[in-house]
Amino acid sequence: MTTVVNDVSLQVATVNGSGSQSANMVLLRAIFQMGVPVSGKNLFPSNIAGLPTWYTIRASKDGWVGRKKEIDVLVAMNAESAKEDVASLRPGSAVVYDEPLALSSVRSDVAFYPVPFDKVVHPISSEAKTKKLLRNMAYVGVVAQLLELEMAEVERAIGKHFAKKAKALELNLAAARAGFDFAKAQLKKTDPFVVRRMDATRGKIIIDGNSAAALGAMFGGVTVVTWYPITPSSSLVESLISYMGRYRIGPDGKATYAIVQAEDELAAIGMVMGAGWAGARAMTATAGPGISLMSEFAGLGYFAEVPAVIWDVQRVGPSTGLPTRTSQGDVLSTAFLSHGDTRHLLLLPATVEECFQFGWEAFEYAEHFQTPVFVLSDLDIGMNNWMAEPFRYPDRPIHRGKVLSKEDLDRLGGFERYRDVDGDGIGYRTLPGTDHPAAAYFARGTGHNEKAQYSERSDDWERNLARLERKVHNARTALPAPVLQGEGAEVGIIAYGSSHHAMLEAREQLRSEKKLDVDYLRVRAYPFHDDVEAFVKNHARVYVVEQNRDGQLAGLLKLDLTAELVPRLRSVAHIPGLPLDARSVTEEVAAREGR
Amino acid sequence: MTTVVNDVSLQVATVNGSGSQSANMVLLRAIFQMGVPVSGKNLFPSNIAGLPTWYTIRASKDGWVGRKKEIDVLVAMNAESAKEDVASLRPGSAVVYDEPLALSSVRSDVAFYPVPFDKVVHPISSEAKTKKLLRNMAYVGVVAQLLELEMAEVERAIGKHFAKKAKALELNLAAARAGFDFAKAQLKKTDPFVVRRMDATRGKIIIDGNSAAALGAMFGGVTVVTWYPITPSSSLVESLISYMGRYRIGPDGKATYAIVQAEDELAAIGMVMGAGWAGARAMTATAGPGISLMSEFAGLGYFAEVPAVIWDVQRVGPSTGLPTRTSQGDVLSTAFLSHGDTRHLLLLPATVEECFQFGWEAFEYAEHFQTPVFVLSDLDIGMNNWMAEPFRYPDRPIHRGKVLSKEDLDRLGGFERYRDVDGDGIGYRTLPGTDHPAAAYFARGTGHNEKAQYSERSDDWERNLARLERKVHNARTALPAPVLQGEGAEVGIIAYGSSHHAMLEAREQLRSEKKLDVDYLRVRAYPFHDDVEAFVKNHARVYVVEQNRDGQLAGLLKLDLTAELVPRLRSVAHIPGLPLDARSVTEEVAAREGR
Amino acid sequence: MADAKTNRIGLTLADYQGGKSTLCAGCGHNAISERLLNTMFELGIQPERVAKLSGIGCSSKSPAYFMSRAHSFNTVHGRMPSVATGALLANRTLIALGVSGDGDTASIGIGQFVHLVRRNLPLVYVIEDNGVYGLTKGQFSATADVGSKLKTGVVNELPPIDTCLLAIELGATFVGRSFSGDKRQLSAMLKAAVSHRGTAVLDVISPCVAFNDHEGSTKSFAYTKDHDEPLHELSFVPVFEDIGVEYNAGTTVDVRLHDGSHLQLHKLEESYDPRQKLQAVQRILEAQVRGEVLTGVLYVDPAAPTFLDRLGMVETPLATLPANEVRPPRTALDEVMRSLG
Amino acid sequence: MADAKTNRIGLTLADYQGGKSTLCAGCGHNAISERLLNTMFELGIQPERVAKLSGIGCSSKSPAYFMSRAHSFNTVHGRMPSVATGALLANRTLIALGVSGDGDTASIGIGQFVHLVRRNLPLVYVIEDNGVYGLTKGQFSATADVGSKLKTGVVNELPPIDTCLLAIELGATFVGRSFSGDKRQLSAMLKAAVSHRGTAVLDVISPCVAFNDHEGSTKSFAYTKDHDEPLHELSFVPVFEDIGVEYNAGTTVDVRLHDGSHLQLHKLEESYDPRQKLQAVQRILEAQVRGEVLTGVLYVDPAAPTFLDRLGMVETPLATLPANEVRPPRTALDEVMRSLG
Ligand SMILES: Cc1ncc(C[n+]2csc(CCOP(=O)(O)OP(=O)(O)O)c2C)c(N)n1
Ligand SMILES: Cc1ncc(C[n+]2csc(CCOP(=O)(O)OP(=O)(O)O)c2C)c(N)n1
Ligand code: SF4
Ligand code: SF4
Ligand SMILES: [Mg+2]
Ligand SMILES: [Mg+2]
Repeated sequence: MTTVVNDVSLQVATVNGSGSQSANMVLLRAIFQMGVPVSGKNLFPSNIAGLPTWYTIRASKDGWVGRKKEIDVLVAMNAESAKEDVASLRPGSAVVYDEPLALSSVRSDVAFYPVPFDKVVHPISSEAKTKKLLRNMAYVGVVAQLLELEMAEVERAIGKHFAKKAKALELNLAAARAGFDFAKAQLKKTDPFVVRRMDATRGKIIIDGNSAAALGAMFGGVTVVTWYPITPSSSLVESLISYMGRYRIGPDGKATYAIVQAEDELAAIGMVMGAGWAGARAMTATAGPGISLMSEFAGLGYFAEVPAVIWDVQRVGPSTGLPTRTSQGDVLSTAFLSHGDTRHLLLLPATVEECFQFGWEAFEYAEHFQTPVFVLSDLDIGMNNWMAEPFRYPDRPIHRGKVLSKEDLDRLGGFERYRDVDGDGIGYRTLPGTDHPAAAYFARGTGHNEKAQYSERSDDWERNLARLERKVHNARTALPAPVLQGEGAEVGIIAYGSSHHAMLEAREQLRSEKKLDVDYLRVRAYPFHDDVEAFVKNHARVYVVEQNRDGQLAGLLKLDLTAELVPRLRSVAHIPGLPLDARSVTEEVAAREGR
Repeated sequence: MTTVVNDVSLQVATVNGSGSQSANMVLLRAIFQMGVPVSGKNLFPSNIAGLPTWYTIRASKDGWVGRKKEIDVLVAMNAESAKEDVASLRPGSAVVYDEPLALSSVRSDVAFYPVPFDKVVHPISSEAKTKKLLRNMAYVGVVAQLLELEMAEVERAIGKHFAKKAKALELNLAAARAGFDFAKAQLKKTDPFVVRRMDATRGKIIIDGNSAAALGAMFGGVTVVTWYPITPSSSLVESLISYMGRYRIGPDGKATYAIVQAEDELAAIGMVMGAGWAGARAMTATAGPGISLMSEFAGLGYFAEVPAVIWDVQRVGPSTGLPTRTSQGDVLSTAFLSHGDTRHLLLLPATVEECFQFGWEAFEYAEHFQTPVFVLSDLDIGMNNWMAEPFRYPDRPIHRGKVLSKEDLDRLGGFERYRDVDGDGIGYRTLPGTDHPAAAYFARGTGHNEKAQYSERSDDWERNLARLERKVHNARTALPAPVLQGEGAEVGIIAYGSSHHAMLEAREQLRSEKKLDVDYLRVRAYPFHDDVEAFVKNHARVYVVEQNRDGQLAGLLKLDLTAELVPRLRSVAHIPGLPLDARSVTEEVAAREGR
Repeated sequence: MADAKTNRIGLTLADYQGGKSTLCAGCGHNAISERLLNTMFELGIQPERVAKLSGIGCSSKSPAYFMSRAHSFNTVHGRMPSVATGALLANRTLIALGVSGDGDTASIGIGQFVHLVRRNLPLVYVIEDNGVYGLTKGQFSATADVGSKLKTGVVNELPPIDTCLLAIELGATFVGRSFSGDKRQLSAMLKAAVSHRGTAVLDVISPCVAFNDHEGSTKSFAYTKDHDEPLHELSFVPVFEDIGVEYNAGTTVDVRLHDGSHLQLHKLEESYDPRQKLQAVQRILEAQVRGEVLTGVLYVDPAAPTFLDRLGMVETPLATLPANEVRPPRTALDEVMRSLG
Repeated sequence: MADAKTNRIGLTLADYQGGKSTLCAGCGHNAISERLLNTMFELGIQPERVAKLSGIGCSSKSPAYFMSRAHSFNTVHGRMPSVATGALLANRTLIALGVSGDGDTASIGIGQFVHLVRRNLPLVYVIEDNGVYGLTKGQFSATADVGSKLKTGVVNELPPIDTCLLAIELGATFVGRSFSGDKRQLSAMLKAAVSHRGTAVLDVISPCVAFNDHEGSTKSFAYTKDHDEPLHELSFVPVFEDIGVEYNAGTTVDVRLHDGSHLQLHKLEESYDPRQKLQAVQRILEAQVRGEVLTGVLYVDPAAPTFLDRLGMVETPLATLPANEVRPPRTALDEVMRSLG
């Protein structure tokens, strides 16, 4: 048996509400601190307590952080799912399990490590509730011993996690050690998976995309945040609340922002509309059902030209769907959200770094183009734990777009709100409260002329709609350009958002296993940059990889590419609700390429 | 000057709330009764009284009923718009005007007929309010005399209109005669336009699309109707209320239906969802903003598979837009209404006959496919007056789709709601109240398995979504097939809905004036019938004519056609808010074809 | 099951069971499901005649955990009232049971709630009220009391929406408040509500053990028990047991419900008569000022016409009318066509 | 214009004019626009400080017909409250004026209305109440009275939503009802409302001459005049004229408003004190029973904290904070990054 170093996927199967989250974070951090690239994904049910939950930690010397379908080491703590979990393993995997589950008879081609967790933690506490929690840290110790994690790093990770709770710290340290000691004394390692110190995480951070987005918004100078709780977007606003409380309260104790929990999503987006109109950098965060409810206001924002930032942390639809599963299912409907000829700007972050970056840039685009900007993240990026480079402080000063001040108006004498003065389709606006008799204009969702006056004239209507089209079309060169990897291959792949991580790995698999070189373009915004068209032009066949049923980004490409290029597109779209894995992409592309 | 017979476009320019609607209907009917094909279009502002309004009557021996851009005879009653109205006429047109407006000096190349309307009606009534109303019928008399309408038919039309109001009848007859007499005595005809008896309207009816849709729904066995008033859909439900009150009350005075004015569109569609689930044939009618508000429930309907019929009488968007103008602007967003991978069935009526037909058929499709069906009419079809063949009584008995009764369940022992028993993607359902212990199932917007049980399993999710896709895709062969005119031309045109009327005329113009033969396919439903693909395959270039900015149906075609065919499509899309006219289509297509 | 106790229509309690609850152990909502199930069993209501309707939330999930033999529709967040309305339009013979949460009703759903009660739609509307959004992990809802504190320390500052007060004023005809921990009261109230014809709104305090059952919460088990101020003791005499019940008119108010059963309120507060709207409103406002959790049947009007009565519909469910009753004959179309010719 | 009368900030009435009304001649809404314009002129409020917000409807169009020098946002149907909330979050120094209709507020908009008043957001919310949807041609709205009849003969059967009652109970701090035809009362009420800090809800009966001003209507000019039951006569003493006004405490209630001005209510009903919430509620319920159109200032609480007060924001409008106050320094990001490393 050859040892497999730093290439392991560890899954903890438990029930939600059992407090295993701390234990999993400690494992993740310990590996990270050992310099080994790592990522953590939580697969949890849409309820509060008592149902099966799986947390998967992947350590990869190659730096792959996407989901890997195969589990190498299973920690089976949940009676309900244990049999099925064990059955789905490949031969050669390992199973740490709670001894009473008596799993070892299920199959003979995997390594079983029974651990009597209750007994292991018994000496540490006599309190039933505490004991239940400590079982979690005990499996950390067991896993640490089996995977050869450095116990010092485990202890440091525990120290970090319970920094402010001395008693808990002590108990948890003891539990981890007890697990470690038990494993050392009682278990004989028969699986090949180990983790060894590397130097690939130095200077990096671990964070989830929602927190990153929150930080981005804060450094983007957000001033008004509205929300209505909905999974998986709630934690975006909740971390914003906590960061803002820390960094956006003045010395006088006064906040430079307002965060309001609205009564529903119609109100949340309505408040953003009011705030954006009145000059705030305003945002909201939601998920599918909320996006649907925002339709009418989204059209108002487009048409009355109100800056707004809306985060859609995508979950699985249609309808309420699977609230705790991930997808890229809102792309097409959000691009055209609302009736009539409405069209929106979309940003498509793929990494926590981009959640941060688009977090502040979204406001720049929204205010520059005076229109709602939708940032389409997803549950995988938003709620899972990712390694990242420390975020880069915004490299541009805040730009509020074309806003006329009292002084500007003194100089100009007046202005026309919807007039295309600069030929870029973007008019000048004023903010309510501007102290000048010519400052006011009448914002409305009804037809209007350049002076913002009500008009039912065909010519006014057509001119205005053509300008709006131009304005949004122009945005394509300003929004984040796509990122190209590779050159000269016959086959191209387009992907975006969280599919990126599987794509990187799939590209390598295609190259090394299937001898297929593919160039890869990661799209980061809609409307599409001209480079997207160029990429398709340069490749005979272009696979569009995404996480939905209908091939939604492929659809947007069909709508916008030069028609002659459309036959080159091939949609690779699936929606299992689990984060995309490289293997699926590799096999499908290879098969369709005849490899 | 050669006389122009039965080819005239007459426009009455007045202010809304002035009561001219009766007069215009009388003119329309008189021409209709003379056997001359005619249509009437009302261009009215989004307010209640006092703003400019134009009613246009087109008489056409060739049977063209679309909008004609050029006005031949103007009746100028409104000081506010008169100058501009006169200025926009072609040389050789005629203007009947209220003498005090003193228009004759405006230009010299049109015929002016000043009429002192106040004086003309003065002898008939001394009451100011009545006099104001009678001025309208006076212009009917003047126009009748000038266009050589048969006064007997005018009087018959007045008789029909005021059948139940003896006093009004008498006054209006007098006013029309006074107008006629004045014109005969005082005006010298110098324009060429006349109307002469034909025999092209025998057996036909005149009706607006909303009334036709209401009739269709009634004969479709609708039982629950919910609505929230919104232009231009309100009159659909209002005429349904009146028809149902007449034909759907039993001998015991009890209604076989419920019509409920909801508090908003979320409630209107919610009630339809509840009613459809519980087994009613349920519908609602709305327009753009209402459709946007229905997004979330539309996704529920798709996913929980609830039959529903939603009429969208399209007006001009985005946002509140132009509530009293017409468009085909909701096609794309409605096809994908709601987040996630939602996809809907659309019906696209072009004529009042089809409003009737799709009015009842929509329920057949909704119940057969167990899904919401959107019928996309528009203001032009819905609110304007059209000549039509009498509607054909439904040629199929009512079919409620796959509904299991108590007896079925006795026989089967049980059922699984979302199981694809027949391979067509459509499961069997039961209605609440079915008296069998195995009848109940749990309808939900959350993930479920074939038994309708909650499930977060990837396999359940994917299987279910694939079945839904198949189900909707299968519908393409059942929905109304497209209608083909012509064969063998190199150039094809695709149009739908109200664009049809201009298309018919444009096709003739292209043929006779531009020597360009085009084949014409009228699409009537989405997803597209296979004939649509065949049509594109058979034509080198296919123009897609529609009334919106973004070429929305062309977009849907791009998404769904075999990619190789996409380059053949050319979008001809405009959104002036006025009904489409043939000339615009003819000139654009000819120009792009180099003619 | 052979010797299991059967009810008056011969069904056992098992016939009223639902799926296994996935709610937290100890959640108030589970206790309410239990009461609902028992109510239906004890009243001997055919499960197939019941329609369960809900929105989204832990509370709204609960219809899956009782009476699997009844149809159920778990709809979207805050819009159950409209779906319930539609269902009853389609089938007026259904016994409709709406289950909702405080977030589902008072936050996102307050608009539809207001219009539902205004219509006096005949259904039992149970608000499983815990003052927080359980399913999204414990944010305040619009029924949270001023001063109530989350575990995180956040204090609610906005005044609560009193759904009972609102319901009474806007047209509901049976309004009560109870507590998931008070089996007896809740049982009697549910039975009466099911026997009532009209909108019956029951605001049932139902503590969320995961997020709102700690010290500082005003919707915890402990707080509710401490502040519970019952207006009266309730007893319910179903129509099938009504063999001339005697009671003392001085100490008991007897309300004859639509189906002939009796709700008896044994007065604790002397003068309280739940048939007096003004008094009810006043008493609730007083309770608000005093910080009481006033429980009992706050208001009842057994005779008011319901929305369905007003529509003049046939008795048969619209859903199952035969084709010849919903498609007018050919002659009708001919007649219309003639009038348009 | 040289000799036109100027107000205390030197502006003439013309500076408060709007565009030409496109509403029907005689529409109550036009009269209200006129009152609003005069109020702002007479109070000497800088038009640029005002933000007008509305939904959709004839009423919601009216902000276009007064004060063109104030910014205005004509939003979507029934959702003005949320937009107003956002605008005030962005700029707490704005004087916000919401104009809505009865359909816009009580039908589609009741949810946002409820949550707005619950927050006590500082704005003047005028409901131009005609009992119908004017702009869609006269269907009943949710404030239509039972028994009110449309021209078509249709009779309303559902109980009206009393927006004043709702507002009082849910947290509004200035609530009045008036009549577009009562210049004096409306004027005083508007001035007081503008001087109040908190949600001021004014339900102004505003007959629709096109669709609801006939016999049988309960929102016609004639009906309203006949049934008008003023609680008191109002007078308003602006802060800039307050030089120690004298009044008889027995016959007058004097309310000192937030900005120091005084609202005086000269009692017609002896004991009525609009600072008593319970009394207000009771009196409104009585009026409902009696079929009175009870007008006057029904409730006022000049001291309650507003939503904006509760948020602990800086005084400067958030909208115009300089970049360095809204983007934390580089060191802050460094600190966060270190904590995540
Ligand atoms: C449109 C929409 N917005 C938000 C959510 C997320 N969500 C699910 S349940 C819930 C709150 C439920 O609170 P409540 O009704 O009080 O029920 P509880 O869980 O407390 O029983 C929310 C906000 C959703 N499902 N749909
Ligand atoms: C979402 C939506 N639904 C419906 C409409 C159509 N609509 C316009 S105004 C209006 C009613 C207005 O009534 P009200 O608020 O009482 O104002 P009024 O015209 O009576 O002053 C309606 C239903 C709309 N514009 N938007
Ligand atoms: S989270 Fe609260 S409301 Fe939800 S199931 Fe648990 S205890 Fe009940
Ligand atoms: S329709 Fe009624 S509400 Fe609208 S402007 Fe005319 S009178 Fe006023
Ligand atoms: Mg709750
Ligand atoms: Mg109104």
